[in-house]
Formats: sequence, C-alpha cells, structure tokens
Amino acid sequence: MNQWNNFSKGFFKENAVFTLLLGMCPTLGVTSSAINGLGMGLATAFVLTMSNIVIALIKDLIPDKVRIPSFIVVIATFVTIVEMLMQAYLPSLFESLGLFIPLIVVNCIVLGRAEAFASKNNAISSMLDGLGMGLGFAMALTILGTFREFLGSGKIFNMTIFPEDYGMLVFVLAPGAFIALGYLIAFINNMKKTA
Amino acid sequence: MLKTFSLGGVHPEENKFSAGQKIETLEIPEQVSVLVAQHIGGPAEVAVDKGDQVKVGQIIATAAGFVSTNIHSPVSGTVLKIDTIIDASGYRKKAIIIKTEGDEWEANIDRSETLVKEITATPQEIIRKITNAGIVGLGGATFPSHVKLSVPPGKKCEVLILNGVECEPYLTSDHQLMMEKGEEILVGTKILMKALNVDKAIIGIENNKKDAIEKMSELSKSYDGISIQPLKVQYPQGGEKQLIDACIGKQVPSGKLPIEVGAVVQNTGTVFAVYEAVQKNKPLFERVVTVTGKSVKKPSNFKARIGTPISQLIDAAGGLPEDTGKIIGGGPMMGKALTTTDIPVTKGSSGILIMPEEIAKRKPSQNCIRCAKCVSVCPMGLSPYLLMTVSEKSVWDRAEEEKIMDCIECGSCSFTCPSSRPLLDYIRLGKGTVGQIIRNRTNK
Amino acid sequence: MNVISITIITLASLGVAAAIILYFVAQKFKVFEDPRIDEVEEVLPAANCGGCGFPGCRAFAEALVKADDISDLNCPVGGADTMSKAASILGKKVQAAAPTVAVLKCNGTCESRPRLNHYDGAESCSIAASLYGGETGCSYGCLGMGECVDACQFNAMYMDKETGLPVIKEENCVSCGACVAACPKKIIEIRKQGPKNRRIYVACANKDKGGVAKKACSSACIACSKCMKACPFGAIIVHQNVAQINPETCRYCRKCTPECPTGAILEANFPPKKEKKELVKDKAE
Amino acid sequence: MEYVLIIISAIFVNNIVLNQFLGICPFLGVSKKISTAIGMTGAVTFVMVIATIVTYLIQKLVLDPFGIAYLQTISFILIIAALVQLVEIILKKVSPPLYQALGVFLPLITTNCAILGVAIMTIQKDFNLVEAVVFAASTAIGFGLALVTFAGIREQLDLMDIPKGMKGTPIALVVAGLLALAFMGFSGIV
Amino acid sequence: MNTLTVSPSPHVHSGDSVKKNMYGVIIALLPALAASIFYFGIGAVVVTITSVLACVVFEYLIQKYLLKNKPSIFDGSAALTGLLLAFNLPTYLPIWIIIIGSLVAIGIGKMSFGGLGNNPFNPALVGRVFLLISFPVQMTTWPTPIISRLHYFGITPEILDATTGATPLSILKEGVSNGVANAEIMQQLPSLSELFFGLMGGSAGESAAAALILGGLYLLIKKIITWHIPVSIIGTVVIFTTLLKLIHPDLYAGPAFHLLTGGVLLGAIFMATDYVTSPMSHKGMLIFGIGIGVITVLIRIFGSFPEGVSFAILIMNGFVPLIDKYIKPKRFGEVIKTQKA
Repeated sequence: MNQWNNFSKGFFKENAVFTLLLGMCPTLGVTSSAINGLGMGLATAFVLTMSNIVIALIKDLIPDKVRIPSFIVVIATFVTIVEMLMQAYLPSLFESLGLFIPLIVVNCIVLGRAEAFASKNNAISSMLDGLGMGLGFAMALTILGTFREFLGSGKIFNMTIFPEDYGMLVFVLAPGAFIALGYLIAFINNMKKTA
Repeated sequence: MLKTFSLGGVHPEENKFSAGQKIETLEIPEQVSVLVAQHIGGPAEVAVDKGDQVKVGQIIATAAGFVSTNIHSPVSGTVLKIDTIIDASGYRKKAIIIKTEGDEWEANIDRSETLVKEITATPQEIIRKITNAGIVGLGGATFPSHVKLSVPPGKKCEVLILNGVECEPYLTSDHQLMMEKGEEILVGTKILMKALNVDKAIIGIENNKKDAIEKMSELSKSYDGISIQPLKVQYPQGGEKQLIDACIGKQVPSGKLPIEVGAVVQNTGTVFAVYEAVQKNKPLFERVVTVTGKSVKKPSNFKARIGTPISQLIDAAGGLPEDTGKIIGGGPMMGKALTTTDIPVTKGSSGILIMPEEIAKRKPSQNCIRCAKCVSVCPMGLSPYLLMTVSEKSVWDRAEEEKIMDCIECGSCSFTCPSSRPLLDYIRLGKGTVGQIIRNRTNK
Repeated sequence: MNVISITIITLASLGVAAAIILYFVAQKFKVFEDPRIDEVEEVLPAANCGGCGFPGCRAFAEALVKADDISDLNCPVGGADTMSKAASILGKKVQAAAPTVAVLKCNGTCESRPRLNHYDGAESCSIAASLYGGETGCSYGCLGMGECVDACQFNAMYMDKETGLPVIKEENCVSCGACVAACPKKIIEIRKQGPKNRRIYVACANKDKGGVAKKACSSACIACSKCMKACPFGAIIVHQNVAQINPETCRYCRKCTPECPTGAILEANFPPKKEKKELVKDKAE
Repeated sequence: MEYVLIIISAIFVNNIVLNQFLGICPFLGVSKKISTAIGMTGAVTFVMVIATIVTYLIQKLVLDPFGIAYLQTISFILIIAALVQLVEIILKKVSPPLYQALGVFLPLITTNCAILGVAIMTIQKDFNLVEAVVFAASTAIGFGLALVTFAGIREQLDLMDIPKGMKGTPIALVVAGLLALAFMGFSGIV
Repeated sequence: MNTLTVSPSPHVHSGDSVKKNMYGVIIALLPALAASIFYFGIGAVVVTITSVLACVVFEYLIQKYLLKNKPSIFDGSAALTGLLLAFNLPTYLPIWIIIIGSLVAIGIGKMSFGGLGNNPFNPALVGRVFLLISFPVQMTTWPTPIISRLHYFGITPEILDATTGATPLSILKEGVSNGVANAEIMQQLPSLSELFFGLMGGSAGESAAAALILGGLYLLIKKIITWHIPVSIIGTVVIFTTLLKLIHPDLYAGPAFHLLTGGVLLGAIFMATDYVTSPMSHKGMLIFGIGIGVITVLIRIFGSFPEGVSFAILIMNGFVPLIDKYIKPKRFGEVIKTQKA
C-alpha cells in the first residue's frame, strides 16, 4: 500500500507541474504538440527513475557536503545516455526537443526528488517514486501538449480534428504556452478546491 | 493677474447661498454648554465649580500648557454642572454647562462699536493679550494663535498672509465679516504686523468675492504695507501651504511649518478677534457662523455665543428642513458630519451646512479604473489611489514611503473620483497609523 | 582505454579544481548562523500570525534561540505542545501557559442598542471609529463592520447578521490576538479559557455613567456594583463605570450573573441553569 | 554591427524567458518584488557571464581537443554548480540582505536552465569568445528585463483583487503569456 | 426628521462617474465609426456589432457565472472594449474569429484579473494581437474602401480581387523588402489627403484620420484624457520618421505618411490613453508615449509586422507598473528642496 502511494502520488496529489510547479521550462518549451510532450515526459521519467535508483544505492557512500554535486553528476550521466540513445533511435524527436534534452539535467524535479526522496529512502521506494513522479510529469506534459496542439492546429497526436485553418497559431507559440498552462493550473486548482 | 497655487485643486459648486446676508446677532441662549477642548492641544482645565456665578468674558477654564488656550464664559449666569456632552467628534467630551441670567459683562471689556485705530500695545503686550483672550485659528483648524505668533528662534518672519479665501463651498462667514468689519480687520492686521515685526502683509481673497476684493482694496490704501491679492477660485486655496504658494510663490517643504519660507498665515476671522482682544479687551466668546444649505429657508450669517446649541441657529435660519439627510459642522469638503443638533457652537464652528438626503448619501464605491484624476487634483502632488490601496491592505512602510504624512486631507481626491472610492477615508486611517508608527520610532 | 582514462581524468581534475577553490573561498567567507534557528522554526506552526508578538515564525524562532529564559515567550497557536518541543531542542524548560481564548466584551445587539444615525463611510471599523462614536448612543461598543473577522486567519470568527456582532468559534480560536489588535474599540479580550472551558465575564465596555449607558444600550453595564457585592471572592471590581471579573480569583460560583439587572454578565459553556439549581437544592437537603 | 544584432536579438527578439522558455523557475519564483528581481538579475548576469567564459574555454581547450564532446553536459553542469556555490558563499558574507532576499533561489541558479542553456547555445552557435560574452551578458539583460517588468506587474497585481481561482501562479502565467504576446512584436527585427 | 447620515469628509462629489467617462470615449469614437461604415459598408457594421455584443455578453456571463460578482456591464467598459477591438479588425473578418477575439479580450485580457481596473494590458489590444498572431491570413486581408462597401461573407467572389487590397504600410514594407525604388512605391500609395480622410485599406476604425482627430478633440475638451500621451506618441513618431527621412530619403516614407497610416492616431488617441493601462503621472505619461512612438517606428522599419502600434502599446503597458513606481508626480514642496540641494 505504502509502495503504491509512493508511485501514485506523482500523478495528482504531488504532480510536479500542476501542484509543485517544478520543471516549468520543458513544460512550456516542448509542449507545442502532444507527441513532443510525451517524448520529453518519458525521457525525464527515465532519467528520474534511474537516477533515483542509483542515488538511493550510493547515498551512504557520499559525504553530506558534496552530495548535491554528486547527485548532479549521476543525473548528468543518465541525461547523456538518454541524449545519445535518442539521437540514435529517435532522431526526429531529438531534433524537435533540441536543447531541452541536455537541460533535463537542470530540471528541478529530478534533483528535487533525489534530494527529497532518494537520499532518504531505499532503492525500491525510490524507483517507484521516480517512476510515479516521472510518469506524472509525462502525463502533465502530454495533457498540455494535447491542449496546445488541439487549439493551435486542430490536431491531436497529428490526427486532424478540424481543419488547420481554424487553429489558433498563437497556442503553438510562446505566449500560448504560458496562457494555456495558466488556465490549466487555475482549472486544476478549482477542481481540487471543490473535490 | 489672478494667482493660484501650482499643483492640483478642484472647483466644486460654490453654492454661497448666504452671501450678502448681513451678520445677525443671535439671541443669547438660555443655557450654554462650553466644551473645554475647543482647540488643538491639551484641553483647558476647568476653573469654576458647580453653582459659581460667572460674567460674560470671565475665564472659566485655563490653558493647560503652551499649546492650549483659555476659555471664557460666553454668558453671565450660574454654572449648572460640569458634565460630558456629545460634541462634533461624535464622542462625549467634558463641558461646562451654564444657565444664563441677564447679560453682565466683565468691566474691562469695551462694548462700544467705535473703531480704535491707534495701536498702543507693545508686541509683548499684544501677544499676551492674544494669549489671555483664548484666540485660536477661526478658519476651522483651531490652532492656538499665540503659538503661531511665536516665531521660533533663528527664523525670521518676512510676510504676514491673511486668509480671506474661504474656499469651502457654501460658507460665507469670512466674506461677510470682511464686508462689514473691513476696517477692523485691517487694524487687526496692523496689530499682528507689529507683533511679528514685519512690514508686509498680503490678504488673499478668491475672485468669487469681487465686492470684498474691491472694498478691502479701497480700505487698505490708508494702511501701509497691506496689499490685497485676488486669487483664482480653486479649492483648497485656504490650505495654509496652498495659500502661501498662491500669494508669494514659495512652497513649504514637506513636514515643515510655514515659517520655513518666512510666512505666517492667519484667518481673517482670527484677525478680527485679535483686533477685539487687543483694542477692546474682549476675549473670544462669540463668532460668526454661517447656517446654510440647499433647502434651508433663510441661509444666514449669525454672530453667536460659544456654547449655543446649533439647534437654536438652525431654528433662526428657518428651522430644520424636512428633507435633511446630513448636518455638517463646517464646509462640505472638510467639515464633520454631526450626529445630533444638540452640539454646541465652538470656537472652530465656521458654519453649519444642512444637506438634503439625496445628496447626503455617497454613491457605491467601484473598482479603481486608474484614471489618474486623483493624482492630477492632489494639491500636494501625492498619489491618492496608491495611498488608499496601501492603507486598505495595511502596507504601512509603503504608505510612509509614498509620503502619506504630507496629505492635508482636503478631500479633492474623493471629490473627483469617478468610481466614488472612499479615498480620503482610507488615507486618513493610514495617516493616523503611520503617524503613530513614526512617533513610536522617534520615541524609541 | 585511452578515451575512458581521458574522460575520467578530465572529470576528476575538473571536480578537484572546483573543490579546492570552493574550500578556500568557503574558509575565507565563513558566516556563522545558529543551526538551531532552523530546527526551532521547523516545529513552529508557520502561521506567521504574529500572536507571539514577533513579526513571524522565523523571528520568533530567533528570539527563542537568543533568549536565556524562554518562559515569557509563548506561541499561542501551537500552545504548550509546540513550546515544549522548541524547549527540548534548545535544552530549556518551559512553563505551561494557561490556555486562553478571545471573548467579546460587548453584547450590544441591534435590538438592545437603537440606531441613532446612519454611517455612510468606507466599510471599516477603524475609519468609523476615528470619525465618531458609532451609529448608536454607545461610543464604546462594537461597530459591527467585522474588521476582527477579516483579521482572523484561523476562520474562528464570523459576523452574526441578527445581532450585528462578531461571534468567536472557540474550537478554532488559537488566541493569537489578531482580532484584539484589529478592533479599534478594543472590546475583544484574550481571556483564560477556564476550567472545562467555562468562563464568566462582563460583556460590556461602556465607560459612561450608568444612566447614559443604560439609555444607549439595554444590555450595558451600568456600574450598579450589585455583582461586586454578590461576589463572595472579591473577584469583581467596578472600574471606570464598568464591572470587571478577575479570571484569576473568580471561582465560577455564578452568583453574580443573576444579580445583574441588564444581563451584562455572560457565562460560557456552563450546564443549563436549572440543573444547577437542583444541585443547590440537593446540597441543601 | 554584428554585436548589436546579437544584443538586440538576445534581449528583445529571442528573449530567453518569453521566447525560449529558459529560466522560468526563477522567473516565476523571484518576481514577487522588484527589488529581489533586480538582485536576482545581478546574480544571474554574473554567473551567466562567468559560466559562459569558463565553459567556453573548457569546451575549446579540453573537450574538443580530446574528442570527448559528449562530456559537455556533465562537465558544464559541474562547473556551473561550483560557480554558483562560490557566488553564494561570497554573497552571504558581502551582502547579507541580498542573500536573505534571494534566499533559496541562489542554489536554484544551479538548476536555472538559462545558465546551462546559454552555455550550450554558445557552443552550438559557434560564437567566438567575445561574441559568447556579449551573448551571455545580453541574454542575462534580457532575462532581467523580463523579470523586472514582470515583477513590476506582479507587485501591482498584489494590491488588486484577483479572482480567487486565478490568484498566484495562474495569473502570473497569464501575465507572462501576455508579455510574451507583446514581445512578439519585436519578431523579425533581426 | 430622518436619521442623520454620518460619513467622513468630503461630503460632496464632483458627479463624475466611470459610466460618464466610458460613454464619453464611445461618443468620441462615433465619427470614426461613421467614417468606417461609409468606407467599408456592411462589413464595418457586422464587425462592430458582433464585437460589441460578444464583449458585453462574455463580460456578463463571466461576471455572473465564474466570478459570481454583480454584473456591471452597464458601465460601458465592455462595450468600449468591443468597439475598440472592432476598430482594430479588418472588415472582412469572419464572425467566429471576431467572437474568439472578444472572448480573448474580455476573458483573458480583462476578467482573469478581476475585471475593470485590474488588467495590466489593454484588453482590446490583447484580443487584436492574439488574433493577428493566430490568424495571420484573415487578419491581413484588407477590404478596399468604397468598392467593397456591399461585400461581406464573400458574396460576390468574381470581383473579390477588386475588393481586397493591402494597407499602405504593407505595400511599403513589401516594396522595400523587394527592393522596389521608393518613388515607384509611392505611386502605388494613396495621396496624403486621401490618407487624411481614410481612403485606404485597413482596419475598420483606424483609417479616417480626420474623424479620429475630431474624437480626440472631444475627449480633450471633455477632459476625459489629457494631452500628454497622444502628443508624446505623435511627436515621437514625427520626429523619428523625419530623422530617418532626412538620412535616407529614398528608403523611408515621411512623417505624415507614418502618422496617417496603420492606426497611429487610433492608438495614440484612444488605445494608449486607456485609463487602466496607462501611467498615473504626467511625467510617466510622457515616457510612456515616447516609448510607444519609438517602438512603433522600430517595428515598422525593422520588424516583420508592417504597423506595430498595437505591439508598442502592449509592450509599454508592461512597463507601466515600473513607470508608476519610479516616476512620481511632482510633489508639493519638492521644488525648494532641489533648489537648496
């Protein structure tokens, strides 16, 4: 039960984007389409899970003073792995996510979970936590991506819902990202209040 | 050329219904309630006991400290009791209640109407007489006059400015006084000039009192050093700092007194009281009060004894109109709304304004639309919209930073606000709180 | 092999260089901050209500750490529990402060205080109070615009529309004193909660003479001193025309309550009166 | 002229926050007061310029010659982390009020993607060292411009009654969106 | 006697109200509306009515069902937003786009912040720029004046070519970027007097300079606005473009051309002077106006958008809180201090 909780809290109760407001840069930057959001979310989830496991395993070996730099090195390693993998197998996605892939390393959630959870819990819990948080993040990005893609170009996962002429281009661009996320959070806040 | 002050200002409807009404002497009331706190500063100490017999002009309460004044009996009779009554502030305050018997004056008071031009008293004597006579600023601020006349060491008074502006709508008491007692006012001015050791005096009069400007200009020809300055009609020109700016073009720095720019300002009514005190030995126990309003039958200017209940003045002006919604002690811009008609006339009562119900009520307050009209009318160059918001949200350090203490509470901002926001209400609250914070800080 | 070693060497030398620089700079720019402040702050309720008299929980934590004797300092929100935790961190002892609660010293409902005029200024008690005494003849009583309710962070107050007075929800009140500070008439008092949450207090603050007060409000204390005479413990005094019950000496005998001709003495959380009379009878028998 | 283009592009056209979505965390976090926003801008500018210089040198002198460009992410982030800690220690001593005001966000500069982003972008765009410095500085100024303007608006909104559901982050995001909308007017200038 | 009312001073009020100001601006816009209907006919009517109605209805719905406030649609501010939005749209715009624009203007631009007085950005411009970026094609399809009077909904497709044209500014921009000589471009452009009376393609309300100036004078006389913002914007645009013309007479159009086209007058008189989103002090207003002028010309000359007033105003709207914080009105007594210092 407790382990389930470790996993599930990332989806709603402690959702990184909607509740904790972490990882805003990729959230806004890559969600111009649902597929980009999903890809970025999964990449982050992978890094989050792996680094959580490793950090939970080595936490006792690291002196307290240098733990943050060490965590960062661990995270950066996995980010580099993701970067290489993606470049090799998903070049088009890699192209569209661009700079944001290496920037996973500075995503506040990853380091935040390492610091707040993995450095205090065992590997299994940490893995579940990382997986939950990561998938929650991926979910949030996909929702936002779907929303923006739908409003911006009338498509969802590249499937046309209504003719592109009717799409509001602004949602694909920067201002639309901010505005869409703003209203999404407002909506979720209100849901929480009534729930 | 008409002069005026340099920043802001508004022009409310003048509504001077009682203009040109001769000053009528009001019947002596059967009973008077004389408050012991009729001035800014410490309340006077009661000097009579229940049952004492008093004469007109006799001191019944003595000044408690430098910033305080004597209070004289306005009638002759018996002290009934010393009790608390509701005053203009809406709170109960200590008052001496005297039952009138006859009209017997102190022997040394000269009751004749003859003009005494020659000034025999020395400056010290003049100030002593003014102190003893309990004279305060009669424009409404009621600041003890002798304090204002005591120029602090190191400062030099260069010009005496007389406030004949009466910028408040409705009120006409100063106007009428100038028309009827012009000569006395000029002698009073000379007395003050002697006391202050200045050779220049300016009487500022707004252009809506053309007859007074003409009359005073004519009369002043025979008085050296006194000139009349006609001013454009603009509220709050009667504010001390605004009047100085308008008359001599100098601005008193923030937080400083007028003497900083070498000016002393006195109200024309006060100057008349000074004349009477110095030349006639008559202390301040009566004053001119305007009773006016849109539905008042007979808007008038009365000479009334201090302590007369205002109900008597209202009756003399034709009674309280049916549609009365609000009774204001003073003018519509800065006056205080009164809770009953039992409130007595005090030294600061310049007028009683009776407002019909439909204009007495405020319109509901709406959102600020940032139209900046309050900013452009503020005579002190403040940002009233911001001061109100920070006061409402209790951001006191910001309020102080925005110079809330400079506000003169003229009400131009609330007057002009299209959203009918209670700007001044909150600013006044903020000013009080910030003032307290500053005092606490300096005391520490 | 070569690539791996270069990788390792590069990263290691980078790390070592950074570590060395950091170490020296850290030595040079050392700032001492008592770590206990953070620990104490952790146990405080983080309401930042100012009930302790400090501008926030962090400031209170600092004060606790600095103080030699923390018996004067109290967090009303957290109560004894929090204070003992804080004390244990600091290795100091704490005296249990008696639990307190806010009470309203005015019972001038719309019914008992006829309205004499109509206030038309900004909706704020402080503004009305600085203008004048209030809409009724009593210039000491509640103005009814709920500034205290707005000040309460703990949802422990609401305005009763019927009476026009604020009501304190005891179960929520943490006696932080925000309402006391907010009330311009100073008619809210932080009072001892009393045994079993029972209290007897005078619900009036009118300092006018009896006649004036009575005219203004039918439930005003008229300073008749009957309660003072009825009190067997000398817990009641009449000061400035208002009776006051000293919570320290009051023994909750309830003899004063029926004596009051205007009903200005209120009892809170006592069992209904009848029961009590029976009890008295029982004893007599 | 080239430098002017870099500067205008970095400040207005491709504003790091409003257009590139980098540095959003501090943008939303430290923008409640103008004074802290200015302080944060200072810290970011300082770190960004230094970090860009150091990472540039590392890239050109170490990573490229040895052919280990894939270590870019790891080594850059290491350097940035060390630099931030350096700034933190110094600031704590030299200007405690500023340190207090910036509080938790100083360590967050480490995870401020703008810093790492700019370092990587400099390499990607193939700037020379001077261009890199100009680019970093003007990007930081662009960050500061957006941050301070945004803080000004938020400070004003603080005094207003925002609807309950919109209070806090949602309204901040909407304001950011509208600001980004306005800044789109600059597009095409360079 | 009635119960006396007690309130703090002042006890009188000027009688000014939000309503008066809002309707004052609407009245001032009427000449321009008339001109627009004269030139663009049915299209102008449809766009204006749709936009005003949609704004008022959205404001009412949001206030009533989302914010649960007392609806205050009769203060005229929503209608004004609608009118200003309509003035900034081409008269060929499909109704559904106008409705989206109104929703954005009222919903995002205004009500998200709590309604009138709280919005940092001009709602009508938020709506306009949002549409401009979302629907670049539809938003830059301009009807030709007079010829297109009777056409809306594409009723007469065979002469559609004759009914759509470009704005003078876009002709200029196009020409310059294609390297056409200035003199040649100038021949394609309407004459200055045609520009003054609005005989050109463009948004519904921005064309007729004469009508806009008339409205501006009305606002000034009624003291609804002060001269600071319009004069500083117009002045800056004139000075800036004159300088450019002097430096490169072949490349740049003159000040009169820039002033009369692309909504400079509409922006300067009606949009930038919006109470809520402009600075509070006169000094601040001047800075605000100069900023708008400079950014407008910059965008026109160097940017990818041919006009730029809307963007310039929105950008400066963003700076208003900073201007208000640091540029204070002149305080009483300050003069002496500086003299002494």
